[in-house]
Amino acid sequence: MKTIEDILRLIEDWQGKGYTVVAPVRSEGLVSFEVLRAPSQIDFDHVLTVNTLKDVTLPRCETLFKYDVEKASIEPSWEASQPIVVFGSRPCDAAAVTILDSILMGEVTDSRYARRRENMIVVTLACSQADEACFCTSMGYGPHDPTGSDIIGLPSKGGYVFRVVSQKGKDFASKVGLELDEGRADPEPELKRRITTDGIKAWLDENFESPKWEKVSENCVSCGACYYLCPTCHCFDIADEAGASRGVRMRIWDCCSFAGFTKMAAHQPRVGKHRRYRQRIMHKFKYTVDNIGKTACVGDGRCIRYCPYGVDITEVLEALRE
Amino acid sequence: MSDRLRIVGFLCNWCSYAGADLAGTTRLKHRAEVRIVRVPCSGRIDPVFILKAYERGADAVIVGGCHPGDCHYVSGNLNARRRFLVIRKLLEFIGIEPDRFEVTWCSAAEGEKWAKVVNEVCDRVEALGPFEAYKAITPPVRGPVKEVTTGEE
Amino acid sequence: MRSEQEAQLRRRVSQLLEDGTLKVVLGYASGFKGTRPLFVQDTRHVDRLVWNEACEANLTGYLLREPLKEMLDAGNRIGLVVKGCDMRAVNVLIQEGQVDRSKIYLIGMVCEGVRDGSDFSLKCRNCRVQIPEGCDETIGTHTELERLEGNPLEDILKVKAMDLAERWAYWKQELSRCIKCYACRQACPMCYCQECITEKSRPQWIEKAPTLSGNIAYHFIRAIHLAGRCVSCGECSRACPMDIPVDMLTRFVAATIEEEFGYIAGEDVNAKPFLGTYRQDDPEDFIR
Amino acid sequence: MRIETLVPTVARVEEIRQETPDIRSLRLVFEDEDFKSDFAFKPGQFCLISVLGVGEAVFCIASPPQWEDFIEVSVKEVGKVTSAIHDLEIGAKVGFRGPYGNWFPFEENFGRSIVFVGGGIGLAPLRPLIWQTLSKRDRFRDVYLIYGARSVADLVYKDDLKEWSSRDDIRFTKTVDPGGEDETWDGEVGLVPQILEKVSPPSDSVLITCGPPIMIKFVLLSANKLGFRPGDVITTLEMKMKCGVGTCGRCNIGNKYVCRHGPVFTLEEMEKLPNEF
Repeated sequence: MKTIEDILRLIEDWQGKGYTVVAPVRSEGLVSFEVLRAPSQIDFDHVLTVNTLKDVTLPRCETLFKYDVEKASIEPSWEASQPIVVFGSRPCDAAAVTILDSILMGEVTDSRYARRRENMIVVTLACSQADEACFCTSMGYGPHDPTGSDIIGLPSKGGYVFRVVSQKGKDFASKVGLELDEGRADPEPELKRRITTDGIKAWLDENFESPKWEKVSENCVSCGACYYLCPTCHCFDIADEAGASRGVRMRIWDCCSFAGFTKMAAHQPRVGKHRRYRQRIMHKFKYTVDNIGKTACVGDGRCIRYCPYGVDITEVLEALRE
Repeated sequence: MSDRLRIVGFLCNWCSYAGADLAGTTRLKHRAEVRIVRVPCSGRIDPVFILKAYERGADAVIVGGCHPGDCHYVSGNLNARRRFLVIRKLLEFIGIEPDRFEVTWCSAAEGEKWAKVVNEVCDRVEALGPFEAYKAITPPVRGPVKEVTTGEE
Repeated sequence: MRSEQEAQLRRRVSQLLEDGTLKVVLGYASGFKGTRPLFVQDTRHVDRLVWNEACEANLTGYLLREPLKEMLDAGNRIGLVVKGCDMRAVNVLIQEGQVDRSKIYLIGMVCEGVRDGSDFSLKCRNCRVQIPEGCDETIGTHTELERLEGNPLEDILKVKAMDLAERWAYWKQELSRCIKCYACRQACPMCYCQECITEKSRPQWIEKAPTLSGNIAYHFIRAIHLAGRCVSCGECSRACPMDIPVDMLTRFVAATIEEEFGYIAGEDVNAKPFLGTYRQDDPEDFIR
Repeated sequence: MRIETLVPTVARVEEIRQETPDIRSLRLVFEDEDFKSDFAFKPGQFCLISVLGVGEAVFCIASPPQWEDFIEVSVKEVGKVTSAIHDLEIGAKVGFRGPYGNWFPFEENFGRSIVFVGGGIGLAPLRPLIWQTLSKRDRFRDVYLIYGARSVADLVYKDDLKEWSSRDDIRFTKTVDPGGEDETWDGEVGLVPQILEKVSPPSDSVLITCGPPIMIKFVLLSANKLGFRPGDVITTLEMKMKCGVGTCGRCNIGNKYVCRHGPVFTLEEMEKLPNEF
């Protein structure tokens, strides 16, 4: 078993070996993944960060290239690829990485995502607590689930026992001399929120048109909070941020709840917020299943926690299937 | 003249632009840091113009309109007056020196006033120095206007 | 008093739906964060309506969004549960010609204060509208009301007390978190433009990307667009997932306008919109 | 050097043709020699053209693969990017990404009759396939083309139309909407679906159509009426696209991404898609 002090020493050691460490940091009420300046910044007590590992793999905005109109030059922009250790992600966020991998490194490879992903090592700290929004077990994961982690630390008697999950984790452990632990993990916390997903896909297969879509989306105000904080949502926009003669083209998160998302100069195929909300549910629980064989939801519960108007995805799924 | 400063002036077509023009035609000497954009009325000046000017490297913005009562559109300047006050206060609230946003009423006959305002504003902004705070948050590649960046990188 | 109000609210909503006065009533139900909006169309669901300290949200914005907008456009009459402070938002929408007063039925709740977590909301401090005015009916007794002490501008005064450089650093820090999810805009009852300036692309005035300069431009312009319209309900900050006090910008502008012009948005439904008018003696000592 | 999927290569505008009052065709030549020599596409595929500083928009490649030195795109002025493209002059540089998407079946249809039905700028995606078909004319039975526009002035590719009219290996029927004809007009007057029914090509042909959404809708109904098999009726769909490779998430119709699984769909496939396009 490793105590918190042991862990902080380990992280300091990794930083000393040239790894950039990204970990949950608390600032006032908000815990978010940040590039760690000092190991002592790490917060061990929170349930879940507000942001997700998308901030590492698919950031909210990034420069694709710089251009110069007069020279007609296009200069791809890429930061030096350095190994990043994500320390302290929760199992749900780690699981979400595998879903994005299937989408962005599957049939088509998003080279920017892929390069970041190759350089990212996920060291998860499994959960010793869950809040009322957590529903990972309903989506087939769990508070100690190793899916997507390279190394996982399971809570044990106030500290953590570390286990290797992937080959990448094994290589990293041997490179930095991380000793693995034998001890037993504490029991997994119980989740209060639990739904069964049986029949949801089958219902969605049959009910593109249903009056229920209007009912379940009633409270939605079409903001992007649930999307932007979702660990598996990955839609993006591409826009030029232009100067007089030079500028940058950026990739920026975008969201199916915005009316402009599908609006073309002469045509808008998706009118109405219930249709946009339908896209969100369909995309997560049907289209992604059809295309990659996985549901694009890990039950992290951020959409429930941060929706300003109480749209509750588990309730929606149950209401749809009812 | 300071070659470090650039100040954007949004001047209404009917009074202040004509006033600035008069300053030129009567060969009044004044500082040359102000680049003028002519607008139909001070009421046309949208707050985004001001932010865009800062984003593109302006160290300060001056807006000019007709004196109260002289507006070509009767009350464009009076409506704008409320907005300008709010903009100045809000700039100050977010930590921007209010002197980086100046407002002047200047008639077509007031070439001398325009010259005086320009000189005063330039002095004040010079004392504040370039608007480094804003330049620091705009990515350099998008940079300010063309001529400034040429040969810089 | 609250449980009695709640019981009476349920009774009244049930009657109003049953006798066909109203097509739907928008009120509060229990939810993950205390309460959430509830659309009641069926009298069997009135028992889901709640009235308690967690009814912090201002639901007025829903009047101009789907599905209520369509219902109003189709000529239906809609019920809305409001607090005294929410009435200011309703008034601005009427003042701006967005809502036809005769098409909405306002059920005013006498309010002992709402809470944001464990503390009373900032907007409740020194509240002067605990008894709502201008509603179609009011639920609650007018006695035994305790005015909540304190200054609703407390947070703003703290920022004002900083020097310029500190303020700039403060706002840079806060706004750098913005992810441009537009929850603040979508939550705001006054942000009803068909096309927001952030969506206009010819020219692109405000950067699409959530870069620091883009975020500052967005929130600055939002505050200006709400000048004389912001009713300080705090929905924008309540909605913000990133915990940014965006309402401080709009409330600062509101406070400035009250101080300099004596104008309070939504106080007088017959007043002319602040930026749509002027007085000859408006302050201009800042003009050269 | 192309190292990123979302980063375009530079192309030079070699020629500009004003097709109609609001449609221009641009002939583009790639600057990068390696890109140029590796470049290959099939009719039906699309590309993204960037005006630097303005943005990117989707266009079908409107020239056939056998025109090797350049490609052409036709641009109708409807929005921000298309207006900026209309402002370009010869010699201007644009960004190019592509080719993307699937393509029209070609070899699969050897031995069959082909019916092309186009409306307005919808002739653009058909044009490379028509030329390709004519280049291997002996492999096909009859080739029909029914093309119409709102008015005579709105007909695109006037040189191509002239050539197709004069050839006897393609049965070309041109039409304009009622009221769109002028005194010199020698074609039909009527809506494209009506003319299709009038021409009434054999229903065992392959029908390939593109045009404004409303026209496509009625052409599909007419094709049905004429007895075409849904699997033999092919069209190309348009949705808002940003990435072109199926990751940005906005062009899906149901679980199909128009940029990756399309843009070419058969009527049979479309009937399985939810009605959201």
